[in-house]
Amino acid sequence: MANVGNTEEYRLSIEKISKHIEVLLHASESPLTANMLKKQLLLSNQELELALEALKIRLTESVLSLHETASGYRLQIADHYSPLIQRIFPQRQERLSQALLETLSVIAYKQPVTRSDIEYIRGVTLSSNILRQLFDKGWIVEKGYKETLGRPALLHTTTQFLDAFGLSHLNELPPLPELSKIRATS
Amino acid sequence: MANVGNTEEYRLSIEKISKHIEVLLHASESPLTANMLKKQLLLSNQELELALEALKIRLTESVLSLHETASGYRLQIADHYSPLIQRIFPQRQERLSQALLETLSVIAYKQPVTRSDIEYIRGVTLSSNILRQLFDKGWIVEKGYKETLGRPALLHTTTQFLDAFGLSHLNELPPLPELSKIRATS
Amino acid sequence: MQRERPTEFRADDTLDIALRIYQTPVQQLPEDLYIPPQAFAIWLEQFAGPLDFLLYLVKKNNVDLTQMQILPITEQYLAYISELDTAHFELAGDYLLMASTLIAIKTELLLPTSQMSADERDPKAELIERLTDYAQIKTASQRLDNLVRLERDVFLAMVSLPSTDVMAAELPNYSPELLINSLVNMQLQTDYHMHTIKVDIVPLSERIASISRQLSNRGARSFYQLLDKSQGKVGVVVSFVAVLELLKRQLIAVVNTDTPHDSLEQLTLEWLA
Repeated sequence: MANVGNTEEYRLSIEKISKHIEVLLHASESPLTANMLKKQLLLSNQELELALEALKIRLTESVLSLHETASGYRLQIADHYSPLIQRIFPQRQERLSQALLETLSVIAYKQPVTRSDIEYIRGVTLSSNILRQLFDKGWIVEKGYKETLGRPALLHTTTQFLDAFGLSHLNELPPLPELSKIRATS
Repeated sequence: MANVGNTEEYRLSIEKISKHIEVLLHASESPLTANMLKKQLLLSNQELELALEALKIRLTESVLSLHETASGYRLQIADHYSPLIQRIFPQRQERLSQALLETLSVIAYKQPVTRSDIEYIRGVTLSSNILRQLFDKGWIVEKGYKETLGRPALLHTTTQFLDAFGLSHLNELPPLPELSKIRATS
Repeated sequence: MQRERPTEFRADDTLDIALRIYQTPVQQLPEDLYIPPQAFAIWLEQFAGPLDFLLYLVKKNNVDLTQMQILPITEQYLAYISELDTAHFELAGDYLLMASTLIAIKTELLLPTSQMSADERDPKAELIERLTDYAQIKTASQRLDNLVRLERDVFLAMVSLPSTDVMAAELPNYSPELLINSLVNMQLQTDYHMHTIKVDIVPLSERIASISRQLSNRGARSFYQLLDKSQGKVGVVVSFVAVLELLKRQLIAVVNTDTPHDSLEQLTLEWLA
C-alpha cells in the first residue's frame, strides 16, 4: 500500500516538473537545453526524461508540440496549423520589423555580442519577443559566455542567416558606413 | 438519435474553433479582438462565445491563461508561475525608473500634453532617452498639435500602455490623490 | 480590469516622500549632514529633479505645504546648491533654474512692502502649487508602479511558429541592404530631445569600462591613477560616479590601507569580480 502511495506521489511530482518545464519553454527567449533544464530545476536525468515524456503526452491533445533542435527544446505550433496561420497572418513571414532588423544588424556586425551590448548600442531595452523570433528563424545562436558578472551568453549569427540574406560569408555584409559620415550628411 | 449526433457534432466543431483561436492567439504578435476572430474564422457571436468558453476550460488544466485586455485577447503564463520565471529569467523582469514612471504618469493622467507640460510639472528637462523608451514600448504616441508657438506635438497613451498595466480603460487608472490630502498630510 | 500587485509596499493614501539612494529607501539622513561637493552632485541625481528635492526638504522639516514658510526652505535649498562648484553645472542645470526661482521669491518676500498687482501671480503660491502638483504626480506614479504589469509580474507565453521547412515554401530572400539601412536609420532616428543639447564630454560608460579594465588587468590602483588626466575636472566627477556605480554593482571594492586616506585621490580600489 505504501508503495502505491509513493508511486502516486512520484507521478504527481513528475507531472509538476513537466509543468515547470512547460512554463520555462513558454518564457524563454532561446531554446532550452537538457542541461539548462536539469540545472535550473535541479533534476536528475531520469526525472527530466520522465517529465519530458509527460509533457509530450499532455501536448498531444493541444495545439502545440515539443520540438528538439540542435540548440535545445522549444514549444511550437503543430505543423498542420501552418495553412491557417499563413492564411490569416500572411505578413508574418515576410515583414521584419525595424526593431528586429536593428537587433539582427547589431549582432551581425558586432558579433559576438551579449544582450546588454545590444541594449547599449540601440539605447533601448531589448524585448524578449524579438530575440525569440531571431532564434526561431534560426538566424542567431548562443555560443560561449562573456567573462563578466553573470557570464551572459554571447550571440552569433548562423549560416541560416547568411542563406536568408543571400550571403555566402559574413565578410560579404555591406560595409558599415562610418557613423561620423552619417551624422554629417543627415 | 440524430439529435444527439448533431449535438455531438456541434460540440466537436466548437472544440475545433476553440483550437483555431488558440493557434491564432499564439501566432499573433499582438492581442486579437473579438471582431478580428469572428471575421477571420467566420464565426457567429454565439460560436465565438462558446469557443472562448471551451478554450478557457481547456486552459484550466494547462500552464497558460486567457486574458482579455484593452486591445483584445492574449495568452499569458498563469500568474502563479511568475515567481518561477522571475527566478530563472531575471532579465525578463523589467524595472522602470522613477523618472520614466513620473513622465508616463503625467502623460496618462493629464493627456494630451506637450513635452514642456511634462517638464513644467516635473521641474526637470525631459531626457530624450525616457521619451524614446516610451515610444519604443508603444506606450505613447504623438497625435495632433497644440496651437501655440511652435505647434508642439501632443502626447497620448496607447492601448498597448493599457495592456501592459492590465487596464481595460483609462478610467481604471488608480485615482489621483486629492490635492487637499496632499496639502494636509505632506 | 485593474489589479494591484499583492505586494508589501503598497502606496497608501498618505503621501510617501521617501528618499532613495540607489533604489534603497533611506528613512532619515543625519541632521547635520555634510556632503562634499562631488558627492553632492551625485546625491542630487538620486532625486527625480529639483521639485523632488524641494519636497524632500519640506518633508524633512516636517512642514505643512499650506503653512510652508518659504524662506527657511529656500535658504536650505540655496545652501545645498551653493555646494556645487562650477565643475558641476552640467549636472545641475535644472537645480540652478529652481534656485533662481527661489531667489526671486526670496527677494520678493524680503522687500518691505511688496505690492502685488492684480494680474501678477504670487510667486510663493505658485511654487506651492507646483510642489503640490508634482507631489500628486509622484504619488500617482507610485500607484501606477504598483499595478500588475506585463513583463514584470505576469508574462506573455511565447511559442514558435510551425517548423520552418513547413512554412518555408514562401520564405522570401532578404536583401543584405535591409541590414545596413536599419543601422543607418537607427543613427538618423529623430532625437525626441528638442529643448536642450547636453553633450557628454566624458561619457560615464566609457569611464566605467576603462576603470574596470584597469582594475581587472593591473590589480589595485588609487583613484588618482584611474583618472584620465586629459579629461579635467569633469573627468574627476564622472570617474567618481563610475567608481560608485562599480561599487554598487559589487565589481570593485575599497582597499583598506594603513595610511588614512582622507583625500579622494588616495582612495585605493581593487577588482572583485
